[in-house]
Amino acid sequence: MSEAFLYTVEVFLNGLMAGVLYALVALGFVLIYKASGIFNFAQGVMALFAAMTLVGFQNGQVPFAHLINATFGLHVTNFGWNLHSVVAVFLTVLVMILLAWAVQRFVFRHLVGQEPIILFMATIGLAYFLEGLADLMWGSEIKTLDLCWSAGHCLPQGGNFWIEDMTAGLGGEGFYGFFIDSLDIVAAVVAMVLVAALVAFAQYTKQGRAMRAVADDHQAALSVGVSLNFIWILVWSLAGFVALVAGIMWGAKSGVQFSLSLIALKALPVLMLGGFTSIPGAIVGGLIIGVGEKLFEFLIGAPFLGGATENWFAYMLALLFLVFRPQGLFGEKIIERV
Amino acid sequence: MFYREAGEFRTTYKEDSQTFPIRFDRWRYYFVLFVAICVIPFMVNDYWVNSIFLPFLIYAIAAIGLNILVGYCGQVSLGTGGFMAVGAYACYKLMTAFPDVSMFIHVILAGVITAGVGMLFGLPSLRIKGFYLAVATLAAQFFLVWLFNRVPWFYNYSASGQINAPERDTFGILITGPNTEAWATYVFCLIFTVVSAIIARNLTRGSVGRKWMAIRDMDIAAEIIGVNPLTAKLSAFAISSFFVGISGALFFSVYLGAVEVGEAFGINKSFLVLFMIIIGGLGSIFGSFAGAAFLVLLPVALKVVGVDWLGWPTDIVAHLQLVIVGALIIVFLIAEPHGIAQLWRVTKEKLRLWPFPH
Amino acid sequence: MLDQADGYTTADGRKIGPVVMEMKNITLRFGGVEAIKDISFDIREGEIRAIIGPNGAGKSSMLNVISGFYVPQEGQVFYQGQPRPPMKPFQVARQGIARTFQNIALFEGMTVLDNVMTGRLTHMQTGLFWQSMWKGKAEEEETANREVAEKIIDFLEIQAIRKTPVARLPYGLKKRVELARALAAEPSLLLLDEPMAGMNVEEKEDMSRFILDVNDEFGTTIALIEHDMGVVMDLSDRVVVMDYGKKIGDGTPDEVRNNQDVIDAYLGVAHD
Amino acid sequence: MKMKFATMAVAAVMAAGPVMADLVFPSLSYRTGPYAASGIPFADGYADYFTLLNERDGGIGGAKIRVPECETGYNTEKGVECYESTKGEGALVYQPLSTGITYQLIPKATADGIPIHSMGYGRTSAANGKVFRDVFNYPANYWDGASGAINYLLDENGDDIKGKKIALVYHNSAYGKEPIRTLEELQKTHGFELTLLPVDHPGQEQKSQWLQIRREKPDYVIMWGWGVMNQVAIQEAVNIRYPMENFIGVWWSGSEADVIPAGAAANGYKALTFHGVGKDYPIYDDIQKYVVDTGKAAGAGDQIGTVQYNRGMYAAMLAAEAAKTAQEIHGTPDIDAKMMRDGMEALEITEAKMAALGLPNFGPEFKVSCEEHGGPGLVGVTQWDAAAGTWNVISDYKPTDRELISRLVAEDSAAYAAENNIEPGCN
Repeated sequence: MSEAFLYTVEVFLNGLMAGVLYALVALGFVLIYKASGIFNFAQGVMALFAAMTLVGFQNGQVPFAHLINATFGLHVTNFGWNLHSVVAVFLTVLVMILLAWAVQRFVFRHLVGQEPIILFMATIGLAYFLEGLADLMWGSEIKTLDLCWSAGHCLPQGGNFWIEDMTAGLGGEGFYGFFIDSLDIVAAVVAMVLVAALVAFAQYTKQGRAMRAVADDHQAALSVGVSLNFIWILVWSLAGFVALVAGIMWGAKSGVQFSLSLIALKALPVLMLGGFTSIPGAIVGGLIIGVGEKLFEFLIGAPFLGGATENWFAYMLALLFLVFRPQGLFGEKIIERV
Repeated sequence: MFYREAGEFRTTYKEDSQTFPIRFDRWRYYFVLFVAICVIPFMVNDYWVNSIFLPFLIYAIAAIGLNILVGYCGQVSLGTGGFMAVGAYACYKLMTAFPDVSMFIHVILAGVITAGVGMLFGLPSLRIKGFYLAVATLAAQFFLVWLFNRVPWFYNYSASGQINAPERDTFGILITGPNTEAWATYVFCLIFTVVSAIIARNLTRGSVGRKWMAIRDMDIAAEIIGVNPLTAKLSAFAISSFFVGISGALFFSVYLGAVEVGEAFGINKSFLVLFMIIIGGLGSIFGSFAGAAFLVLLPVALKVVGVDWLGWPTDIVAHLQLVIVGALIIVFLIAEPHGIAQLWRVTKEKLRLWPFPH
Repeated sequence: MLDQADGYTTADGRKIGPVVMEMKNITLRFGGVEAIKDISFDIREGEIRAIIGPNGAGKSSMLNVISGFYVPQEGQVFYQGQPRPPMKPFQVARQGIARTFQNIALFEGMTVLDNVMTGRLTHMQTGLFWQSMWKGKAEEEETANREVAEKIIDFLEIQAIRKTPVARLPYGLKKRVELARALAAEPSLLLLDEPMAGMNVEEKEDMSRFILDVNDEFGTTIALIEHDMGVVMDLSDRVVVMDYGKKIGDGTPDEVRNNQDVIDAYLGVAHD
Repeated sequence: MKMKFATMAVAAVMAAGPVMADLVFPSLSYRTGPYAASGIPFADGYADYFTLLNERDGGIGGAKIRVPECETGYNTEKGVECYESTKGEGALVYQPLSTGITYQLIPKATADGIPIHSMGYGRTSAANGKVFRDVFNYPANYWDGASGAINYLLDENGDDIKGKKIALVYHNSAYGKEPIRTLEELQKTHGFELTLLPVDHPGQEQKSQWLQIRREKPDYVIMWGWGVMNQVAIQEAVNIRYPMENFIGVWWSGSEADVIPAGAAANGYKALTFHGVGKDYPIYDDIQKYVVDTGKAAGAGDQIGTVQYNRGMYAAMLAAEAAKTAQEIHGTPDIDAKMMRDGMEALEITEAKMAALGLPNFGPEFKVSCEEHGGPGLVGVTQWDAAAGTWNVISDYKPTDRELISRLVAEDSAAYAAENNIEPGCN
């Protein structure tokens, strides 16, 4: 096999892996949009908030330490313990549920029945608020995220040597085998488990069915006794959980810091492609975007256009796709009526 | 007490369709204009012009532009930063290519060029709607920024890709470059802002404005009563981009003097201008001003209070700023989803009847 | 083939002119479903033409074909004697065909006056540049068209709510405003999609009066869809009856009333 | 438009700022935003050094020092606001720590007659003092960095890097593009192959770039990164098992925060520097005694001794020395921005001076002149020792290709002078 072909395959595989991570972020958007019609701009910041909270718990940081110190002239920074990752994750999930409740109670309960654009704006406000809050609570320096379930068993980093060794023979002397990031593999597995769990939850549990009912028709669901309030807290909690997972995966890659919130921008073309309401759409859309942008950068962007094309190419791809197929990947053909 | 329409009779349709049909409003408008033109230029210093008035005036133009597109025509756009960049780079190329031409011409031409680019990126709006369109406009945002960063011709092959505004004048008065007088840049931007507002007002009260609003409120019905969606949407994109381009040109040449495309015209700029019109009020020219003022003044005010008066560490103030702006957006939405402009309208309606509301 | 010179006189003595619009063998499909099957009929100048039929008969689809919103797969539309090429809805509107909608399609963010003024859009030609100047051409045009709009507003007796945002109006008034918007276009053919749906008796009477007055005073040709049989029989000069996308009757109200197919399909069997 | 009344009212209050007799060194810092991790230690170091002078020496030449801090968030607009709001307080010199803001301030500050010191960043051609009279970028600039990196590689390879493949991974912005022209020129002389790999802000996704590196196997990778881009790049380099000792970052890509996330695998990563690293200097005893123990440390006080902290301190030290020089020249402790400029232009840093300050061999010796605002451009190399958690200097300050750089500086500054009608020359 020629090396050009092998390299293309490698880029393709890495695109798939990147796509899974995009899909993971997009999933959070879809969950909330489906159940409440809210385009949650704060999803990326929620990932940042969740990851910072997790690291804060792990390292025993005192929340709002800087503010407290500045106000009262104290010097507290640390409780002096290191929490086990599993405990920290559990606590973070609790915080995200609390956040979901607060968001519902203090924001969206007062905005029931508003136009989508207003709700969208509210989430932008929420994004600002959370970003400031996260920084105030945990400080804005870069933090390292190591998630370990037991001593020595942490989230892996680096290329997967097994795959490299297995595939090194495919090419010639200079070919090292396919490079695939172990963390990406873990992320892909986690994403798949997460999606399966969400689907199972939606299909087989009472709350899940209620959630789907709300997604279909608010009024009808209300009339059969589903508590909208509860469902919305539920989906915000789920979205918070997805944000935590996304935050862990991205945070382990690049450290936990401000820019983590920008991963939301990676999810938007995925949403365009897959639709705001479709979970399979988010997954397939993510894969298409991931593969598309990596292949474009490899085949056209880097050699001919000077590189760094990934940011806009994802959007252009989604845009072109939508121009020719406005209903998105899985939508049915739109018949307009008056 | 003074705010009354009783006793004011409008006997022609012309009188009825003027911008400020109530006399008191009209007076106040002339008064504000008078202060802006005849008083402020003699009082301002560098700080007030460069930190408050220039950003306010320039953002107000961008907000008016975006409001035409989003508030009047209902096409949500997140490409404002990219279009501002088009205006800035067009202005830069014009300034360096034709050094002897007046800045007025350059800025207006930059707007025209941006209008063309805006129309091009407006084409997908014929097929894509709502949030999908909003996300699609991000394609314009990212692509344009990449393009200006990538192609050296746009920044005259300078080493770093920064563009710097050389000294240029209009009618012999320096408008750009470091040696400008504060009042000159202020007046230059003020003229553009006021004229933009008047043009926007004229367009939105006439037939093209109704076309836009018809498309916004119900595009299918609009088409059936005779609005060509292609021309209506593209004209909205063109006019909107024209204003946004002008603001981009001013932003670069008069206000900052040097920009780097990714930093100055990144995605954050698009969001910022969108926030302005939503906080100010969609579909309202006054709202564009109010929103721009709010988001330009609030951080400065918070900084003054937090750092200068209370002496808090700057990072805490910066974080608190985010928290407060976020909370205020939410509180605003809950209290009045249609922005400051609506708040203002409601107050006026009450005032009209005050002190006898029944 | 089209008998342009032809015409007739109604029972109340109005002179009905030649054929304005003719639908020939129209068939419209959505995917596999045939909404309209091979229907032909005509509308004559000055007449009030009704299209009736049970729910799902394809009446609204028919109206949508006339206003250019749906393009039929088969058949040909003739307008003023000429075969009409496939057109966009706004082009149809510019030919002088205006309409109202079954589910009110007013522009909710605008005032009543602005809504009525949108009906004048097909008559307003001033370019963007002059509009941005306002003074001069644009203002002249605005005033001239405002006069027409105000006349319609007077005619439909909605002066009092002129400056009210449409969203605040009750249902019955919204229907009237929608009619005003359509009339403001000074159409040669006016299509009304269930103008009286959801109204009480009094409102229906008002609306009937307006429809008759419009026809009478402006000589506007009207095609309407309506469920209320009493109203239809009183108002219209000729009636097309549709059922399951097929035409099952066509003629004066009396003729239709006595048509056995119609009685079976509509009046007798499925009266709603 | 209505808002203006309110602002006018505030204006009256604001405009009347008191005239201070203090020496004012505004700190345009960023403790928030995408680059906070680098901005915090720099700002801490800058503030702490002046605090030390105040506490220990009672200021500079008897005049107290004030360091008003203004948060820019690495945002040019806020930078302008900060500049405008602080310049009225009698600011002596600005150090914006952002290339974007520096470009922004160069014309403004020139017009206002306030010097700018962009140390190791900003507009490189500002080294030409004949054109940029109020801008200083000693002791080294980006082009020195590029040349220094190549010189180091030449040293490593016995002065021959012909045919070697060198990849430049750079932040796709004005800052990141700075070294390209120099490297392209050096490519002609030394005959290496240069590959350019831009990374878009913020740089969280670099898989494509590093896969390309893995495919093309360059002998060396040079990085011009900032913020999160640094950690991700180092992590990705670790991931593809790129030999760390062949990976060299510019001085903005060589702080603790950049390498620690990658853990032990980052061991051996190299970075350029123009000042000393680590806490092994006598001055730290004083900082502990006069600043930390008295509770006056800036920020959280947990950054002391990091690379960026040292750099902030170095910037403050150079500013303080320039102020001293200015006081000597003009014979008054109460200097203004104009005098400060003179002080900066006459600044001379000697080993004796540094040793006296408790910073022996902390930076290169140099002397500023009107013609040369850029210093000697001596560049050293440091290496990360992951086990010890320290940066170690492995190559002392060495000269760069000044001939080439002077030519490039002359070209670029001439273009600027022509564009802005500046008559080059020394007063």
